[in-house]
Amino acid sequence: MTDTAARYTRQDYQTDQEVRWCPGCGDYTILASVQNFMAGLDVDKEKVVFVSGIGCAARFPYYMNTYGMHSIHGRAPAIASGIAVARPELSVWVVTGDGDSLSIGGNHLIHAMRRNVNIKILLFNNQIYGLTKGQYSPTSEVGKRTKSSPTGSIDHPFNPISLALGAEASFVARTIDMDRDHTQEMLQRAYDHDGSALIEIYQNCNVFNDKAFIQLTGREERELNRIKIEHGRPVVFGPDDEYGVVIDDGAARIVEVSAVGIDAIHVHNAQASTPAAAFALSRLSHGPYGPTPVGVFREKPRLMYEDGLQQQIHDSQADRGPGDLQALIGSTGTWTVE
Amino acid sequence: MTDTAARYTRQDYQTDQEVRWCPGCGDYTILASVQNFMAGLDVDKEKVVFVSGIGCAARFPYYMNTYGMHSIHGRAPAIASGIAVARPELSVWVVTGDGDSLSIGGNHLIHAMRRNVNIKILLFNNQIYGLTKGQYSPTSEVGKRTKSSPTGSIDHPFNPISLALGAEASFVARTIDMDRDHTQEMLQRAYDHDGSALIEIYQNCNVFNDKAFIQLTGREERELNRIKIEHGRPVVFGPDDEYGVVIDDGAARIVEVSAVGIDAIHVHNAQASTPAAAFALSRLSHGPYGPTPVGVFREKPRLMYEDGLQQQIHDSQADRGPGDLQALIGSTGTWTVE
Amino acid sequence: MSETSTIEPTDAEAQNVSAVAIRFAGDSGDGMQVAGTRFTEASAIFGNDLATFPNFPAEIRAPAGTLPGVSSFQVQIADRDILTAGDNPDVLVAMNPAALKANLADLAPAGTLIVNSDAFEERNLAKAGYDANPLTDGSLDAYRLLEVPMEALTKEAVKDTGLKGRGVLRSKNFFALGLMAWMFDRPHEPTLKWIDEKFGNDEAVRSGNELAFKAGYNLGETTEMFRNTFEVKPATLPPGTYTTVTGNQALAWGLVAAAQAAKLPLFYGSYPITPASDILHELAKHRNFGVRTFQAEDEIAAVGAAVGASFVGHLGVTGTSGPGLALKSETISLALILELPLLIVNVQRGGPSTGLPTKTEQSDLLMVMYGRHGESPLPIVSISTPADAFETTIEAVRIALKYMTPVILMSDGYIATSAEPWLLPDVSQLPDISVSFATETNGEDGEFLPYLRDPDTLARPWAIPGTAGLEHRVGGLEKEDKTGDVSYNPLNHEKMTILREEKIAGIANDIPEIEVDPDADADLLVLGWGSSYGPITSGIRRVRARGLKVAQVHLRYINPFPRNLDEVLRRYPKVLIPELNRGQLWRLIRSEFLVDATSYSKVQGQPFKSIEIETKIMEMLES
Amino acid sequence: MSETSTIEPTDAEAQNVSAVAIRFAGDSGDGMQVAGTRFTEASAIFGNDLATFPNFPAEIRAPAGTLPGVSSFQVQIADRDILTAGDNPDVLVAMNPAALKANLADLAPAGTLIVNSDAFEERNLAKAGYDANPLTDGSLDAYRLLEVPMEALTKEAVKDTGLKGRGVLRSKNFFALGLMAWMFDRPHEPTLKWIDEKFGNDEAVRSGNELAFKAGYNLGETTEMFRNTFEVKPATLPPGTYTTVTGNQALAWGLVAAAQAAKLPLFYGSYPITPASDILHELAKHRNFGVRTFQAEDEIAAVGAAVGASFVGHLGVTGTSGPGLALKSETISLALILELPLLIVNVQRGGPSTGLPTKTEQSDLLMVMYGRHGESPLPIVSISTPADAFETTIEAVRIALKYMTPVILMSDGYIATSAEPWLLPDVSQLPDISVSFATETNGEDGEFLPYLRDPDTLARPWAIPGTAGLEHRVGGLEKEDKTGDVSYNPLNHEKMTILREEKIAGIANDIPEIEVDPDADADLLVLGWGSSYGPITSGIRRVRARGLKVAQVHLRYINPFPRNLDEVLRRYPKVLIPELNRGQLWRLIRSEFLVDATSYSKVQGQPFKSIEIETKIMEMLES
Ligand SMILES: Cc1ncc(C[n+]2csc(CCOP(=O)(O)OP(=O)(O)O)c2C)c(N)n1
Ligand SMILES: Cc1ncc(C[n+]2csc(CCOP(=O)(O)OP(=O)(O)O)c2C)c(N)n1
Ligand code: SF4
Ligand code: SF4
Ligand SMILES: [Mg+2]
Ligand SMILES: [Mg+2]
Repeated sequence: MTDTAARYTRQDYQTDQEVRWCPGCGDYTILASVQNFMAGLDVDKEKVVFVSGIGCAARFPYYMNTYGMHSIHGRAPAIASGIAVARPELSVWVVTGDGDSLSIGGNHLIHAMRRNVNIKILLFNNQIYGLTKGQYSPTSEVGKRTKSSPTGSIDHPFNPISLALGAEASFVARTIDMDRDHTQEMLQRAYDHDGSALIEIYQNCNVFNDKAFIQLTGREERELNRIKIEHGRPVVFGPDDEYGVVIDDGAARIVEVSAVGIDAIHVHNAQASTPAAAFALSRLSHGPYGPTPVGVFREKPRLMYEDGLQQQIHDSQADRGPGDLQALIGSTGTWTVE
Repeated sequence: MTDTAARYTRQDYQTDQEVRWCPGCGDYTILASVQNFMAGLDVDKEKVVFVSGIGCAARFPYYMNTYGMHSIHGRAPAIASGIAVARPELSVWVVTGDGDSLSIGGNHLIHAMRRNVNIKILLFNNQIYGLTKGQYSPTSEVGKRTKSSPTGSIDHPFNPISLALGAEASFVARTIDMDRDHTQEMLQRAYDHDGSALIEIYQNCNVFNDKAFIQLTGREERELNRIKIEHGRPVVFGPDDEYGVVIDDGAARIVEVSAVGIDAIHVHNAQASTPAAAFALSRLSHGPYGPTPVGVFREKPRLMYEDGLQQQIHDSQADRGPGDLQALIGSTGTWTVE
Repeated sequence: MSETSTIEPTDAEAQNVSAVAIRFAGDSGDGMQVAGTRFTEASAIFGNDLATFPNFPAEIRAPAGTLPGVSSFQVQIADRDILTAGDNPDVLVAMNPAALKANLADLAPAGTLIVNSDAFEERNLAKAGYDANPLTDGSLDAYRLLEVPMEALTKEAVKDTGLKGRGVLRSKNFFALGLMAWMFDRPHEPTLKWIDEKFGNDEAVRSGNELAFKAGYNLGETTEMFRNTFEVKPATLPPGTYTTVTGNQALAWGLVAAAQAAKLPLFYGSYPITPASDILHELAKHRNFGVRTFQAEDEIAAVGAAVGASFVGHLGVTGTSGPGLALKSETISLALILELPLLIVNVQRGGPSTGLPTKTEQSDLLMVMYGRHGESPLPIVSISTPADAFETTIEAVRIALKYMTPVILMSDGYIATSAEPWLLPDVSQLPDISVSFATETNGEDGEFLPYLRDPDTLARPWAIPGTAGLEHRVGGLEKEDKTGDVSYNPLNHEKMTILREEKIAGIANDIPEIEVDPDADADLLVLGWGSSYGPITSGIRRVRARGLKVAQVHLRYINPFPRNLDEVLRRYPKVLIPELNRGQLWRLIRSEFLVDATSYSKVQGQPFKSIEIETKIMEMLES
Repeated sequence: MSETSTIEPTDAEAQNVSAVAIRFAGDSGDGMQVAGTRFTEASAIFGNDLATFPNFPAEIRAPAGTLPGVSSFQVQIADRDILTAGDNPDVLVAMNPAALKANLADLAPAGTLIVNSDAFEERNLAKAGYDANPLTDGSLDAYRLLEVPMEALTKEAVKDTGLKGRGVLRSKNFFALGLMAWMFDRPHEPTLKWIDEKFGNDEAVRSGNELAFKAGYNLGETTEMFRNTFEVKPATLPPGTYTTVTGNQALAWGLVAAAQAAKLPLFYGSYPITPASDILHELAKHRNFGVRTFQAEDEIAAVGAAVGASFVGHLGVTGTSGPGLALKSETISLALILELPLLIVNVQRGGPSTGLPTKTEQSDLLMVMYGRHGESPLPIVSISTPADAFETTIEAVRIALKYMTPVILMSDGYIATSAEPWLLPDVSQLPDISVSFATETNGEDGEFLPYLRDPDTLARPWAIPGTAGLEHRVGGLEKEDKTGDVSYNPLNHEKMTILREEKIAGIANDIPEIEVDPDADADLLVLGWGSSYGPITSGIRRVRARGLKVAQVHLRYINPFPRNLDEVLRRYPKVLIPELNRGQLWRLIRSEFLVDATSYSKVQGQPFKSIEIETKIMEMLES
């Protein structure tokens, strides 16, 4: 990613605004990953647009020296859809939190997925409402005690990957703030994909939900818990790849590779004709509490909304010629008074 | 369902309001099924509440002689959640259309599913906006020409079953307006389930989208296309059960039973620990255009939201006694002026 | 066919009248909107001035034959400039007992009543709630009743077409239309041509409709059943080419025209809602104009997408009705602080809540003025008639672009669905409302200041993605003057609040002063807005016809008001403000000018009748 | 510790003052809110009257040491009844250069400035944007500057506790608090007790805080570094038991109390938003009261769930701030036409859009009055001070239940987060506001008519699920009078529109008339609402202290207005309306009464200062 021939440096993507997240917040790491990644892309900086909603994560556009909009809570996918549909040549990115995208903005998120508008959605999942000072979110675990759930949350959380796959997403991935290389790889894959892309990024909120992802980031735990899934490869993990995933009768489960033999291990296919196996993988974990898949779950291009629209404009002009306004207003029949 | 010992007759559930759907509309059939079903239930009529949004389907409460609310577009699941959480002893039903529940109301729908509030959602899917006279909906097929898509829709549709499963639904089923017995069976199963339940009902809108479900209702086609799924049974269909479904590597596909042998056929488990196989089944069809599963995809109880809340109230009262208002307002420290 | 004999010929002469209003009424399934529209078209081509008022049934098709299922279409044709579809129809065509029952009260005294007598049998009478048959119980004696067995005659007419079952009777609207064509001497060609075009690919239906139409016409002519026909001469309209447009159509075309005049692509984000949906439907047809319609998942997404499109340099437009507008208000407030151009169309309907979705009302004015949190002033522009929608839409877009602001364009159900003749403009003469995007930095140190304002308009620059060097961020938090950076500075917030306010207030200098419709020495000024233009104006004409003086002002601009409105209001001892609400403009006028105007309120889901206006004015003049 | 020697003792006497305002300012991480709250608590227990004003930084924690990260807490303590936290602090404690920079301008002339001198090193000075060290460049000469090396002293104090690293300096807020406790002779016990309770399970932290507090106190006492201390005698408040409450707390408790007084379970549907979230947090603690809190997916669901709860007989309440209220408006309109009781709490903040989320403003008044489509009047009740929230909340609930209507209860960020002493009511004396659900049919033919109204209140019956024989359907379409069936009848729509309007207007007969605060023969009436009560009242006191006459009215009821408001307004030649907006109540008063009042507007995200009110009044009196 730090290709020396790159047109831009990371600094080109930094703004003069002071970064105002809490010291230690995972958002810093993600910002660095995104800036690094962007610098290495061969895209004109002025063609890049970042749109966000409201939340800590949503400050992101202020720190990216591109065009940007810090919009309102939950609506970024809708606004970004308008941008991408109007100007398909732009590179449109959404930054959103778990509350922003899955609570108030859930509907726009799933509709953006199904329409396959060419927007790349970075969902910073810290399993908490950071900006409003620590209420539980739609990804918080049952029983979580927060300001708004002092006796423990009774809301069963979403699994954002499952939700996106159920909503017809054409690209879904998961990564972790601390793993910059993997984050950048996911960004690249999302960028390369034709259509909407969702990347769930596990992000540590060290103030209101510290160590939520320790199973995946802790020095001791991570090797045992990160299941890196890669297209075309058997799904194995552990320090010596001693664990693996099989899918039996539709459902995925973890096995010791030695017990079943490597040939029984599921080979991940992110481009399968149906998202069913990807969905099965997404059910291996429900939150970062044990072995959890990271990587690209699905990457299956289909017609982008804006291409369909452009095509209709093109066909219609080919058929009927570019619009003739004078003819239009007379099109339903006229008569003349002399 | 027409048990003679029943407390109520279908007439008890009819109101004095003239039913105002277009003649021939599938909504009539569903109304009859629901009224029949309700009459056979051992539940006090006055404890039944029907809530709807806006749309043709949403007129439903006016025709049910129970408590009812014809609310606003898309919001019925939210309102019904308030009802069920406040008064868990009521039997709460939502009637909604594909636009009402999946377009404007998509967010409330998925959140009701994940919270597992005890509401039963009947989604009348006619793949069109009926009330507003025929625009395409989130379940309309790509290419559909309607008033708002005269050159063909470019929106990839949702699969409501997949969406609900991705949203953590604990009960999901599909049925068809014309099949009254099956509809009533699904209603019963939803009623018996502890938690939120979604029944997608394919409903013919003979005015704006006639024959959309002909593959599943036509005399000739239906035998070949209705895949009735039943818990604990192999998934087979066809006039002589000659077709069946296998799940390989996570994905479901249709086979000739004779080619693979009955033992290879997937045995449906609506109560599996993960919804992955149910999801795989939901991907067998994307709309009613060929072999399409109907029946209960998933039926897996878990803690109901309102039970969790009741428990907290109970525990808190057991711990701290019923609230003492005078103590509460003095709880942060007081001082006395003599 | 014995019943025809009950029709008493009364008069053999064509009665020459200046204006006549005809209402077609029947079951929703009876094709009354089609019959009315065809009659209108023929009359337009004949050269009458005209105005229509379609009245739809409740949203859902009720069972045939019931009152809620009644649909009607009224059209007034005249030999002079008219403004409404008429208060009370002179002729009522009733296809069944329910249609009779629902519409009879409106029929003018001694009006002509033409009924499809075949439909007056027991079941239908019961469905409509008649105990006795009104055709025989003498209850219609005050009218000129003409009973026509339309069903039997239609059956007869189409018997060789191959039409079967229900198909046979579907042509009966054309039978009725044929009868009316004879009665008012309308040209045949437009209707026959339309039938050919519409049903060309189904010969049975095509010929059935044609034969029914002719049978209806011939019945009139050959049986001399109606000895007196009406003759309404062509109106002497200004010369030119005309079409008939509904408000929704003219508004949609106005958007296409505004985009061309602005040299911008048009982006329309919307979610279907009565009575605004037809704007979406119309625009969706015009992909060849480069129009992008986006049917969003809800109204919030619709306006959000339009804001996104505006941010990147499209003409972002969103349209809806009251309930949808309520949902959009948070996002509109974002567009306001972003200071992006955006057009928000509100086609009002009866409220509150779902209210009366198919009926007209003007009760969203205070909402569009004040229905946003914080201090959030926006321009409001209002359409007065169907044809006026074209020009007013372009004007609203002009303001949005020039002042970098969302603008609210008000229409209503009456404007949206009714039609009037429109003298087609020469589109090459449309105003140039194009804007220039920022291309250069504007700060002293070579930086780009997205909130550095034009000193005249106070508009900020519009720098769109793709422009190298002008990369910048905008957002909903209060912004620092000039830089647009987030600022929590107290005085800056006040400054920005006042700047946003002054920008909108300043538009008053860029819109025409009010010209009062004559009668400057009148005692009474009638101030109106929106679709009441027709009824108010014709009410005033009636009063003036009595030799009395009344002044009239009809507002296109509601925020800001025209700069001389204060002075104009003070010229007249009495000010009357008729509105289809409980006095919303009246409240604005009171609070803005401390003028003790009189509110005349009607909240019935129906337009004013000119006679209501006339009566109210007379009462004011006499008091 | 040579720096301590720079502190010049000036005066050995305790200065006896009537009121003093102290502001604690530091980095967000410095614990200034805690220090201020503890100081407040001790002062309350000591017996002073007091008022606080917490001022939070921008929403996101900025990097330590920068201006946006500064957090402050101001408290005024007095020996008499006071109403605000004071315009300008007499004493400013600044924990770092940024805190100094952000707050210095407010410090009273010749005020006392206590700085944590350890923090004034190069990096921090640069972060705050100081070129030179203000402690040494003479720029603070006009103040009484006391430099205290708080970090070094705190380190020293806690050295044996086992605290390490960052933990050590975390106690420095208690050091500062100790210093202030000495300076104002505050009792130790409340603070020490609180430290014990709060940190009891972490001995190092507990003892660290205790030792730091004592060290601060001792520094004052033993070094005689501040020779002059201030003595603020206890206030002579009415006898009784007091607590200090913030507005959000009192409002939440008011809801619990209202539910008890109404004998209904409380259902609170909400979505977190600053500054309303603490109501949710507070209520969520009280499951043992049977309180059901429901954190919804968004504001629309929050109000929807509350409407559902109301439909089935709970006290449905929803709370939010401006952006959330905008989203709720469509559903509120539903509740309005359903005529269900519902309380909607709006804690206002700076707008438009996301605006200034942590700052106060009164700019949602016109939105709550008019921000719904259609004709949709609702009662508006407004809170004036933190403690007033309790009673006003109960009153708002009373109206909702008695009139079967949604009611909007207005608060704002200042009320929500600031605190004042509250004489605890005897809850056994709360009014009985219970309602009876319908249990019997009410129609002449034994049917149930859900819209048959009480002739006095015009309220409809509340029949809840579970009641056999009263099954009925309600909905958002216009309803027929009495039956509540869907009705498209024009006259019925008008009737229902007017009935809904009259029902709300009639509440005027059920609320107290205005009693004007003395000075009936004044020339000027000051009319206010909401949190400006404190500053307006103390501004008026200052004017009266000059021997001048001013009358005062502060509104609790904004819609409908008290029935004698018109007459009261006309008693005074001049009316001044100070508001933290651009004149929203002013507009309502003009439009309602045609009274040419003067608007005094401030839109800076900050409350009025009493001196601003005083100055404005003097200007009005002199003109
Ligand atoms: C309409 C509206 N409702 C509520 C809020 C308050 N609010 C701002 S951000 C937020 C949630 C933030 O959580 P998340 O999206 O997870 O972002 P994070 O701060 O954790 O990055 C809420 C509730 C708002 N700004 N607007
Ligand atoms: C806020 C709002 N937006 C739009 C509408 C208009 N509207 C009413 S129903 C409907 C869609 C109906 O489609 P569906 O839910 O599929 O129900 P159906 O009529 O097909 O049964 C729409 C767009 C509305 N009533 N309210
Ligand atoms: S509150 Fe949490 S998410 Fe927000 S900036 Fe601080 S650490 Fe990051
Ligand atoms: S429009 Fe379609 S869905 Fe609606 S009532 Fe008619 S047939 Fe049924
Ligand atoms: Mg979060
Ligand atoms: Mg539908």
